Amino acid sequence: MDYILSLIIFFPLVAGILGFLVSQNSIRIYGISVAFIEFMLTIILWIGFNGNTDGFQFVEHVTVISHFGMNYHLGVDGISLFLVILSTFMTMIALIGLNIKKDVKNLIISVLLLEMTMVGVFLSLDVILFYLFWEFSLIPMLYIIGAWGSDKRIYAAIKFFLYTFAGSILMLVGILYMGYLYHATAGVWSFSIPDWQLLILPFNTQLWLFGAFFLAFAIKVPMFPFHTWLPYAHGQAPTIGSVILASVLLKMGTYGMVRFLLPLFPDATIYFVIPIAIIAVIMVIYAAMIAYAQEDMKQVIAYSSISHMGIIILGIFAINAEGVTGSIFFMISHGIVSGALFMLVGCIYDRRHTKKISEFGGLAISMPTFATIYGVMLMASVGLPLTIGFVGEFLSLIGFYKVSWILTLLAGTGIILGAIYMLSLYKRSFFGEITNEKNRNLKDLNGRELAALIPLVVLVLVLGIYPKPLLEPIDFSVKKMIVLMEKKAVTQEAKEFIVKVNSIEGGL
Amino acid sequence: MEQYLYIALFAPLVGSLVAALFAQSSKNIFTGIFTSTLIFISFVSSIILLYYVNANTIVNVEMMDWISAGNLSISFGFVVDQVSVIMMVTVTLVSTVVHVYSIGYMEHDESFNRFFSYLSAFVFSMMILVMSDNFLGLFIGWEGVGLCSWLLIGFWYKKTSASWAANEAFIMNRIADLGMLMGIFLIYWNIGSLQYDIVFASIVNLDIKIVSWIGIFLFIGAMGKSAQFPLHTWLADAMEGPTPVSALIHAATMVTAGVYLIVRAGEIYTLIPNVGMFIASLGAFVAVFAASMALVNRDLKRIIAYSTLSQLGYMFVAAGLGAYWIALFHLMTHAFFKSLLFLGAGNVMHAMNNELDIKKMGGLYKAMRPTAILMGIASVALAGIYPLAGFFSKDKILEVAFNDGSYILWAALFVGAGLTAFYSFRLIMLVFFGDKVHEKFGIVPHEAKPFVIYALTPLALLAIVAGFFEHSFYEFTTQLLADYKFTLDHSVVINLIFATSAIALSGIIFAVYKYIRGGFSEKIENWRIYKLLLNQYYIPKLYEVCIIKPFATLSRFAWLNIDNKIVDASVDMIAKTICSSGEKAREMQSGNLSSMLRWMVVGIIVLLVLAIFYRPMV
Amino acid sequence: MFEVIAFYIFSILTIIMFGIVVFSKNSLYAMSALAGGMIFISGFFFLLGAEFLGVVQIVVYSGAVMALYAFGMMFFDTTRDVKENIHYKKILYSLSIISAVLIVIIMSAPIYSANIESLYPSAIEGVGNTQIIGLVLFTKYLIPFELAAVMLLVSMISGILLVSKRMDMNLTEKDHYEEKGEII
Amino acid sequence: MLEPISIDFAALNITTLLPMIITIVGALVIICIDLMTKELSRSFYTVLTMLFILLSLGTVFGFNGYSRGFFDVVLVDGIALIAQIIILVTSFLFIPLALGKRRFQEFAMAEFYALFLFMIAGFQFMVSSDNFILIFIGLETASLSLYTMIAMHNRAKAHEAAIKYFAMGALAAGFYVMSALIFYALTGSIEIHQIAQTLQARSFEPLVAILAGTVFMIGALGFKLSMVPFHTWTPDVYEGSSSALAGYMSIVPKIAGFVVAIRLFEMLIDSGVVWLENILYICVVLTMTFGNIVALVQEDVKRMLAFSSIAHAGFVLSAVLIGTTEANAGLFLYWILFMFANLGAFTMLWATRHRKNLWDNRYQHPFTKFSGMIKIMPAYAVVMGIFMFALAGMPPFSVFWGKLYLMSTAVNNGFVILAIIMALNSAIAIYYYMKLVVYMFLKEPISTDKDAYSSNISIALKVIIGFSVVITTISIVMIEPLLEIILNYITLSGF
Amino acid sequence: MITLTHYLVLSVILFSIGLVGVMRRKNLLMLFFSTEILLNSVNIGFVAVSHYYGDLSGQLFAFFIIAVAASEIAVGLGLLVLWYKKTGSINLDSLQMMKG
Repeated sequence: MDYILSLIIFFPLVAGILGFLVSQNSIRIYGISVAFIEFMLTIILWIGFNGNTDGFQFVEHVTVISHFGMNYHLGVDGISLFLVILSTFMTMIALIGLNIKKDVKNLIISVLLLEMTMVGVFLSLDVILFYLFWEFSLIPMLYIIGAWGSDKRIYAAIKFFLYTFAGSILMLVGILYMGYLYHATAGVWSFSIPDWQLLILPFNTQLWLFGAFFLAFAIKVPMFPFHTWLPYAHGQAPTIGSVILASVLLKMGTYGMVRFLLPLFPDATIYFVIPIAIIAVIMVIYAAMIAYAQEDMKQVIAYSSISHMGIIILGIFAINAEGVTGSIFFMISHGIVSGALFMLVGCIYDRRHTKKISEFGGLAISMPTFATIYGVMLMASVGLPLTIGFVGEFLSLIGFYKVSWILTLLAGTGIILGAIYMLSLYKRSFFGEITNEKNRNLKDLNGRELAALIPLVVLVLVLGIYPKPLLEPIDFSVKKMIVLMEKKAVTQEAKEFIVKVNSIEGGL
Repeated sequence: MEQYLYIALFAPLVGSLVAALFAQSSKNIFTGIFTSTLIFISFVSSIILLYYVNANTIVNVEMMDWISAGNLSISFGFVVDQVSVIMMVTVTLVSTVVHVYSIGYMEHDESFNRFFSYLSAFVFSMMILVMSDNFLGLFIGWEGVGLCSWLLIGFWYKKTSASWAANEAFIMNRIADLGMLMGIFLIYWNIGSLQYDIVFASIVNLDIKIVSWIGIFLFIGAMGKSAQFPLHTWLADAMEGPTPVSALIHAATMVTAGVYLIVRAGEIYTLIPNVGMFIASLGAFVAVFAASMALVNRDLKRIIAYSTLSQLGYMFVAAGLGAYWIALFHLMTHAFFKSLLFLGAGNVMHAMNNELDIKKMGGLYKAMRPTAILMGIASVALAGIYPLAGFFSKDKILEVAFNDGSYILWAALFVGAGLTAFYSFRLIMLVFFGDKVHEKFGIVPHEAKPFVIYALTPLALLAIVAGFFEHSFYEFTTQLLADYKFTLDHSVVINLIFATSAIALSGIIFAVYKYIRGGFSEKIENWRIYKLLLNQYYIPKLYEVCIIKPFATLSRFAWLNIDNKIVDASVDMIAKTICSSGEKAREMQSGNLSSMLRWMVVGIIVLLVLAIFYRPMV
Repeated sequence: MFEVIAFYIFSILTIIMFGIVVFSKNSLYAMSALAGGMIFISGFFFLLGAEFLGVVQIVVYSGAVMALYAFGMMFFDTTRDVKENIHYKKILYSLSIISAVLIVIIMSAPIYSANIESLYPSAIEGVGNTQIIGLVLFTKYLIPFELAAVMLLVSMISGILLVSKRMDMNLTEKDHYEEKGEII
Repeated sequence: MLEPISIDFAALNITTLLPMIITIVGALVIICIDLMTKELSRSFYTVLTMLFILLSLGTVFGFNGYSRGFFDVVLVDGIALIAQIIILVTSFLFIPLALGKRRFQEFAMAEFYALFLFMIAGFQFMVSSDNFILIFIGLETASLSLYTMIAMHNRAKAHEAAIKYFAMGALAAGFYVMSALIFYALTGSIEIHQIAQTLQARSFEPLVAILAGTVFMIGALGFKLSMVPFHTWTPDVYEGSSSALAGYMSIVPKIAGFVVAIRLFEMLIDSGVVWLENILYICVVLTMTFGNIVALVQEDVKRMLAFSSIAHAGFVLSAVLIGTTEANAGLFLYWILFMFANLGAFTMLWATRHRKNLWDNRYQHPFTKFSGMIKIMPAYAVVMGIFMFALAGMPPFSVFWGKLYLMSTAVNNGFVILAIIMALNSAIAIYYYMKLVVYMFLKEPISTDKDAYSSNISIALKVIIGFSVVITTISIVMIEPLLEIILNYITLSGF
Repeated sequence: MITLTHYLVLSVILFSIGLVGVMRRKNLLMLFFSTEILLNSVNIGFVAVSHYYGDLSGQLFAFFIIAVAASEIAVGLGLLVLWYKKTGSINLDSLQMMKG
């Protein structure tokens, strides 16, 4: 168990490279098997994980560049554990649901590489290593979108790549500056997150560093007004690309916020809570409205992702255990739900080669199972209690309520607007008579698609009813982090803020 | 005892899931019977629990943890106390009837199995709603019934209007749910728990301002579910669903959830009489407002729906004024006679081949005598004529209003009572008596199957006798709920009763008198007031013009103009600027050696100029 | 006094000569003027007591370089004047004037410093300039000297190679040779 | 009378000359062999050249530290050693490109190899001296060889490139000597360390003259380093010369230029010439940005790489500006890592060299040529993709680490804004590198003729490509030892 | 009295003339003449400085510059011959194949 994290990171890489040897007709099953083994490895990790231990577990530490303080440093805690599992799980599901014949070998190898980078991002404790995986994740995604997407795929792929790259490159400067500050304070070079967490920075420095890191994460999330790459990427990407993009890649941004912004720059974070929350609220409402106006099924879900990410950000910037835990849980639930929705759209796209809502109507007649699963996911997406979507949304909002009730109220309109666009989408494509004869004889979901979707449906319900196994470890780590933040905060206001938002009583 | 609780709670779920297994297969009578049986089992368990609770043992169980994060810890906890058990009994009783009725009603529908699955799921959600021991559990049920209502209104999803109505209902409810969530947040951050008992125990310590806000937010939640103005439009549209659904959800149970919430949170509302007064005023307003729309409507089900709306207004008056047990009592009696009315209407619809325009009916009494009698009973009960159930409960509400000194409210309710009587009998008269207009359309009415009629008899019975349990009901519920003190003289009460009965009777008589002679002339249809009422005060239109359309326009604008032309274009513009500056800079690369050499000299000269004139500050 | 007069005369002459080189349309004039200018420059060298350099200047420039240029001109058939379309004359002349002014301004700064200690004294009693240069050249600057020899070798090789017949046959552009993979 | 001079032979420290002597001797040997027999194959000359380079490299490794030789004209200090190592290693790796499958005229001539070795010697002298004369002669030796070698490619474009390079080089030589003159007039010395002392002694007066000298030196070195606006030759010369030579030119002349720049400019900056610091700052930013934005709009891969090499040079020049030991280490580290990526990229272009411009009248390697390469030659596409991402500074490939180190140096020394500008420039840069990747991976192929793409590939090229791929990919493990060595050398020489 | 400054000014004037030539000349051969002027002008400066400081380095530098100038001519002419044989022109404007 000592090296399980390395194993988890590098297994897909090795399997991907070896995948070149596997012949085209067997590669799909190969990919699924690898993803399954990888998923099992993360499950083993979960089993071995001790939910009540401080700090990081399964830590590995090897010095790589000593002059520079760069280490191969891995570890996992409650915050990252489930994101790792989500990554491997969704990769597996996406591969099961894969329905592309063209150059499928390259595709599967890219997906496996992508899996490595995703897992790597969540498991890295060394910031340089984190950055390495963070940037590298762009390359396979570029290829996936650009090579297997629809008409404007190249534009979309380049936009995705450049936008996120441009954002993160500034983070690199921030990372380096942070490393410099650590060196100046501690006298040794270190880029390790646990080390950095102990570093107390003056307020002004925090502000600048916060900005550098925040921009990268904001673009990745993507926050308004940096979101415009996402609709293109989703709209053009193949199903598997959208699934992974929505379910995991976007979470890298919010994960970064939890992992870096909060514990490293507590004062700056608190200083920026309200402005960021305002942006998040704009994002929630604005994206929901745009989602309503869309004509393409996939774009609706893409914009709904933006809207939901707004609530996740709100939860994170609540700086209390409820909000942060909720937002992490919401990351997972959104990963599952939006992944499933994209897959569902993929199913219909495979049949009709269009995603235009106006082309559909009455699908519930010809494809009842499809409609049912879609309905379940839709309800999870609008946050119906007892589905996975509710828990995170509820906790995020309840957390932020303590910070500002009015913003929470405004963000809460997201649940109304969410219902509006989702239901109208559902109505327009599934209800009514069959208006387009092409939809008359569509086949309902086949075995492969069901195999991919049923586990998601089960998870949506099971985790909606019993989220405790996830919430508990997350909550434990989050609480530790908030204690740390309070200890580290240099300004009195920040300290008071943290105490205030974490205590019951008072406040409208 | 816990097992009864679990049986009562989960029997409908089991039924629903089993029916769901057959959802895509063709009609199977088994699902109907099976689910009905399970609901009946649930009903029996509820009765047993009622017995236990009557013996003063409140059942409270914690099933398992649900959400815990930070200080928040919520579990699936259920409580069976005086209030919830009443609700349970009412819900399961009506549900049982509706289930059995539906076996007949839906027999020709291809999605028979699916229907029962949804219907039982609804019962399950409703049970969670009433049995939960914390606000979030209530919220689960709250949203659950919303979902089932969405499914059931839109049950005939091929009809665009049905799915539109379903969405409208869901979205309107969501608006209210947000208010409720805000209330829940507020409770949590002030008390630290959402458990009823803890909340009610510590609510008194809170600042009255905060309590008021909690009350307001929770009431916003209730407004949506109970379709109070201005969130009322969905209820009439919800009549697109199958009639048993209207009977169960949109008359007897779900719409009363709002009243239940106010009653349940009575301990909060007693602290804030101002908010209570507001609730009562709104209720009184809706009572008249909805009744007035019912006066002219020609749609059989919509009339009943407006009537429901109006009756909900009555309940809110009671609840708002602190007479919780009365509100609950009216809720219960209303459930009986209103679902009876709806189910009767369902029979009529079937007989009329799903025709809903009452002007096209008439003279059905002969063909469908049992139904006519049942609906007659229900209408009399609704009108509040002694000795039927409606009399007791509705009269009490008027009494409360008078007692409270809110004479305006009383007057409104008084008028409402008259209107209620009138439209009820307008409906009866137009449907069952008068000319057989339907013959013009070639419709041959037929009575429903006997077992359907038999299924309705328990409701009819209860609609007649329920009122006599008033005292025991009072005794029972006030063990938990705050008592309401009447300060009126006995004589005043008697006078009030007479006045109310008089207006109800005169309403009935007027309707009978008028419609037996062929009704009003066509001219009134040109009256402005008639049009206003027929168009529901133009409120749906107003929503359409002021909210739905602008929202759609704004959304498109945001997408096409803001998102594409500003946000996205500005990003692209950065890229384009860089590229075009690249093209510009490229001109420097003319490839001509002379100009290349000149560039070098230019470089030197610029640097020399800088060398002479530029002295940086050190 | 002689020095002053000589300096100014040489200066003016050199400037005129080089001016002709730069501005003359006829390349023959330009070349002759260049040769003249070179010789006047050697005059400065003599004036400054660097006799060796003066001689080298005359030998190398007027002898070698000019001969090369003359051959070149014959080869290029420069009786046909190259049409010189000079673009952006304004820019050109303003650049020229600015550069001249700037450099002159800078150079009129008090660059000379009396405190400079000479490392390799140029005047030793009774020793000629050539001898001293020889001394320094073959001790201190032996390596640059040898490298200069290499450089000259390089330029010789280059010169020979570039004008040799081998460069006339363009192997790279002729498919024929490539396909056969043969090298001539 | 002139005293007879007695010279202690040991004091000459003749070993300092050994590496250069070997290369020069090698060149002479090749010429002699060529005189004797004409029948020899290019492979013989190539390998022989490689051997001489190896020998020279071996002697370079013999030094460790600061030594002067030959009346202090030759200075073998740490940076000279690293620079020599880089020059020799790069030469060693680039000369086998002569062994492509297709035959090119220049490689058939023994003179090419001789000139190649002479050029190496020239650069070696240039980096291992602080005497303006020796630097100048070294520079000219190398440049003249280079001009000839470019022209030997013997196509119209090659000739054009050589003439352009030559003419501009002559102007740059003028700038160089002018600068030397000014410094000489100011200090009476042409050795950098003495210039430094004398300038200190006269407390940098008159500053304007010193600055003028610096300006001309910026012009001269800027030409070598292709600093804006002295860069205009770069794309044309790269395009005109063979890919092999173009790749070589993007590495070696520049490292030699950097060494001189370090010697002179850092001396001045350290002495508190803030002017130069600011001017260099501007130049660095300008060069980076210009290179990047123009590379953005290129249609030809080689020209794109040329502009990108301008940008890279600008990036690295920031190390001279920062001027700390760390920064200099960063400079060399970056250049070594850049060398491998660049070697790979240009070798790939070289491998696709076709006798005619098949895809475009104007360009040999237009982007469209690489369309859909992943479908025709997947391995080729992946490898080229790796090189592109490496050059773009994508982790975990080689140049990223150099970039990281340099940016971190900038941050550590208070040049945060510079670091941000560098970061933004990387963001621009990624676009044009990615453009090639986009063409290779995302577009449909325009021709499925494999041979058209592998016309020049041979074992030698494959080995070189494989080698650079491995180094580029696993560079993360090389950083530690490399830095160790570089820092060791640099601290020895006191920069 | 002629001072060092006189010589230096003369030197830079000649240098400027050289620059003008470099920028102006379209005949490649004449362009090479101009580069000779550049080097020669600097030579005057070197010798003058050498004279006034009594230091030999300047003279040696001038000596090497002459050597460099000579070898540059050889290579330059070689290139020019090559070009001329190819295109029949020594006009600088004929070098326009590559740009952009």
